[in-house]
Amino acid sequence: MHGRKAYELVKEFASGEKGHLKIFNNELFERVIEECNEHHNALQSLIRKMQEEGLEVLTARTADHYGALIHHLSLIRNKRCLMAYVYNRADIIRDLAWKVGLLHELPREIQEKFSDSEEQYFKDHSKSLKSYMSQLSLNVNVDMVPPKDPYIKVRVLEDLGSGIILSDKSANFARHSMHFLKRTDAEQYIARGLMEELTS
Amino acid sequence: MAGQSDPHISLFSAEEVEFMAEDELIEIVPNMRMDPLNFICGDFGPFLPQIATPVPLWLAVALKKRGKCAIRPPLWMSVEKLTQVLEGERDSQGAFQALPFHYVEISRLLFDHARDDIPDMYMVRSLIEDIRDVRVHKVETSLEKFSGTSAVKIPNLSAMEVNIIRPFVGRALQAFYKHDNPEKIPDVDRASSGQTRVANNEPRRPLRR
Amino acid sequence: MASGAGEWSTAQMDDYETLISTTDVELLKRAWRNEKAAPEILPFEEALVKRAKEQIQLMEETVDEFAESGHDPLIASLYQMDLDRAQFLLRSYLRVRLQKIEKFMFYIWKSDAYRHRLSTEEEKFGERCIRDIGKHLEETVLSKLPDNYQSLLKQSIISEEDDMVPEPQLDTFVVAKCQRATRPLFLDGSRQSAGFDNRDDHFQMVPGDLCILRYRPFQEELMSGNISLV
Amino acid sequence: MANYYNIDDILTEEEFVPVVFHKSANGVIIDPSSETNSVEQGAKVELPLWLAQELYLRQAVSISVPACFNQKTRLEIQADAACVDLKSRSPFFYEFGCKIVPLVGDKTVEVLLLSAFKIRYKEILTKAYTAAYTATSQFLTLLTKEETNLYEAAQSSMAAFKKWRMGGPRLQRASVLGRKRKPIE
Repeated sequence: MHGRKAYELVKEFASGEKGHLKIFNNELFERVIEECNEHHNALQSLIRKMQEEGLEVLTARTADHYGALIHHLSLIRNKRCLMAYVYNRADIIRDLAWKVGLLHELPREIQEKFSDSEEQYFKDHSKSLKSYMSQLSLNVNVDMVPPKDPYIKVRVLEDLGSGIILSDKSANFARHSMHFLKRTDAEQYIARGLMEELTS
Repeated sequence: MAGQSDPHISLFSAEEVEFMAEDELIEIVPNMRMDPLNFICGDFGPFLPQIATPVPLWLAVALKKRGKCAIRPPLWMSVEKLTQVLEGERDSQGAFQALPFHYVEISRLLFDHARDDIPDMYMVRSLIEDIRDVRVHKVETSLEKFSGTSAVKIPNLSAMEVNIIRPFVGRALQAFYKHDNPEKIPDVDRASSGQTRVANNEPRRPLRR
Repeated sequence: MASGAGEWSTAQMDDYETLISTTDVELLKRAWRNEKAAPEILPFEEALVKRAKEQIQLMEETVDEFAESGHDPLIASLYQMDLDRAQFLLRSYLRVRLQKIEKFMFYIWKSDAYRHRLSTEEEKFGERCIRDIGKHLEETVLSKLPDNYQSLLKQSIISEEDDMVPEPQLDTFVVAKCQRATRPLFLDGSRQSAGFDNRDDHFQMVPGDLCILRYRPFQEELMSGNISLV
Repeated sequence: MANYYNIDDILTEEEFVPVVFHKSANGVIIDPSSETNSVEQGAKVELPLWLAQELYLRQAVSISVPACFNQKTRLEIQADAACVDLKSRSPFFYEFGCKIVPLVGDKTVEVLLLSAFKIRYKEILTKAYTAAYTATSQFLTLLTKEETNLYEAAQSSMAAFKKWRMGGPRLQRASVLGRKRKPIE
């Protein structure tokens, strides 16, 4: 049936865990693109046939017209599925900027799910966000949770060394070391799983 | 029903509801002397030993944590008062008893940080849990009464209760609304006019932009 | 439902709310709540945001002075907390708006009325969002489709309008508190409103009322400040 | 189309409906009983909704009520709505129903949807708050997508509330990064 491959593509996206990306299904994607072109070829040959028969293409309601119509509708359906696949993945990609932050590159295990264009999209979108924040001189990508005390106690989960300089201190952030940090400084490290918050 | 607005954006977390509650005023009795505080959110103090003064809840908790004051529990937070509320709640299917809009959050913050200031804390805590359970259940199970409506009054429901029921009730009411107000029959005329045409390589009509 | 004690009657609570809502933090909090709960983007609170930023900056200077002068650390940390709370509200308010722009950029761009709701910076951000996603979709999908099907906004060249634009769901149900009495509203539909204790053919809210509402018919009441979302 | 990018809407429109062609169409293979690559006038075919509804709007086909809203389903819903396996009828039973009603002009489908939902939402609520997961898993397999969303909405907001009430760290590792964590010795 027409549109079945496109449906499978969307279905595959829907079956994934919410907010998580699967690897971009290039093979199926290209197959649907191919189908679009096949529909277009079929559509055009039907139209040519009508023209050769001297019919007014815009108004004639012949079997060829309805055949062409079905190919047109199928092409539009395929386009919708392709677009929705990419668009909804882009939603997740933008969300990564909010959830994981713009501090460093994304972790490998996420990046390898991207298509090339998606990788570029994440970079472009991050730049757009950064540009907004610099115009405002305000980082809106911290303070995701309402504040309590200005300082929180954290434990370092992965060796971060002493290369990191936070807004009001620098220290050796060796694995397992514990620190009192400004909440907004620690936030993105915690979101990335590099530190954890300790509660008393 | 499909195509709900994005839940990430349009929902409040419990922490955010608590944040709003932390601006509610509560009386503290300081045990130290401190000049007035001129905050962005308002002016508070001066603080004098043994002289009660109202402050936002977050400030009360911060001072209490540092051993600088006692917190006066609000009047509604007593076993007697809450027992009455619970009874009233169980007796009436049609209405909710009055409690402060942020009673759930206020009570949790005080249980966590000012237990020595609350008489009969364990009893108070369990009453509050029961009241909340009864009320949440009452709203959610009576939804079909509101089938197809655009507006339902929920007098006296509290902020945290609203937040708990919101995702479910919002979706369910939207479903009811949709089933009671079905889409109109698609316009057959629309289809028989220009729409029937097929995209082809005919000269294009100039596109309106 | 009178409770007897009366100390937290809704009317009194409302008086109290109007009393404290004079601070900008309180106004910002209301703007944040409204923005977070509304399905569409609301007009940018330009003057309020400007004032809030100024107050935050002043407070930052004060807190820095405290730190440098070795002021009582208790007082310094209390001021810091007040500052943190205001900053959270401001950031969260701006953030929710950016997320809505990300989600409804095409829709916002189609309508002048919506575009006018954005700040200058938001408008630039929205423009870049459209450019970024446009480029990505073009590269991945559109450029590979037959000529007549390459539009980002129209399914094909015969579409008479932009039929690919996602719109905010205005029939979402929201929870609202009444600030000022609303005019009686005649809602569409056979049964318009219901309550646990009242049943009326028209719907009116008085200060302190708490309601679950379908957003669309109450848009104007929200814009005029008669109700606020919680 | 406000729903253009909506995944569930796209999936709903893939549900099949029985149609009768009032026109013939050339150059398409959508009628498995036909030996040529065309559909004859009068042909009875099952088409996905996205195609059927557009052809209906152009008066090329008529649509009849799909099997999942048939008499058997109606009787089962009348008998015990909460126990009917709607998911196997269609994971988008309600949405599909709403889209079908104007195309087949059958108001009884509407009544069916509403009466099923009125009973089932209560059951979903009870299960979401009270029952243990093991007792619920059987029930969950009967639910449509939107019903599952409702169940999850109720459950996750209650879970979030309970987590808040327990206290603990407020800042956490982003869930998109997956669950694995380096062990801490």
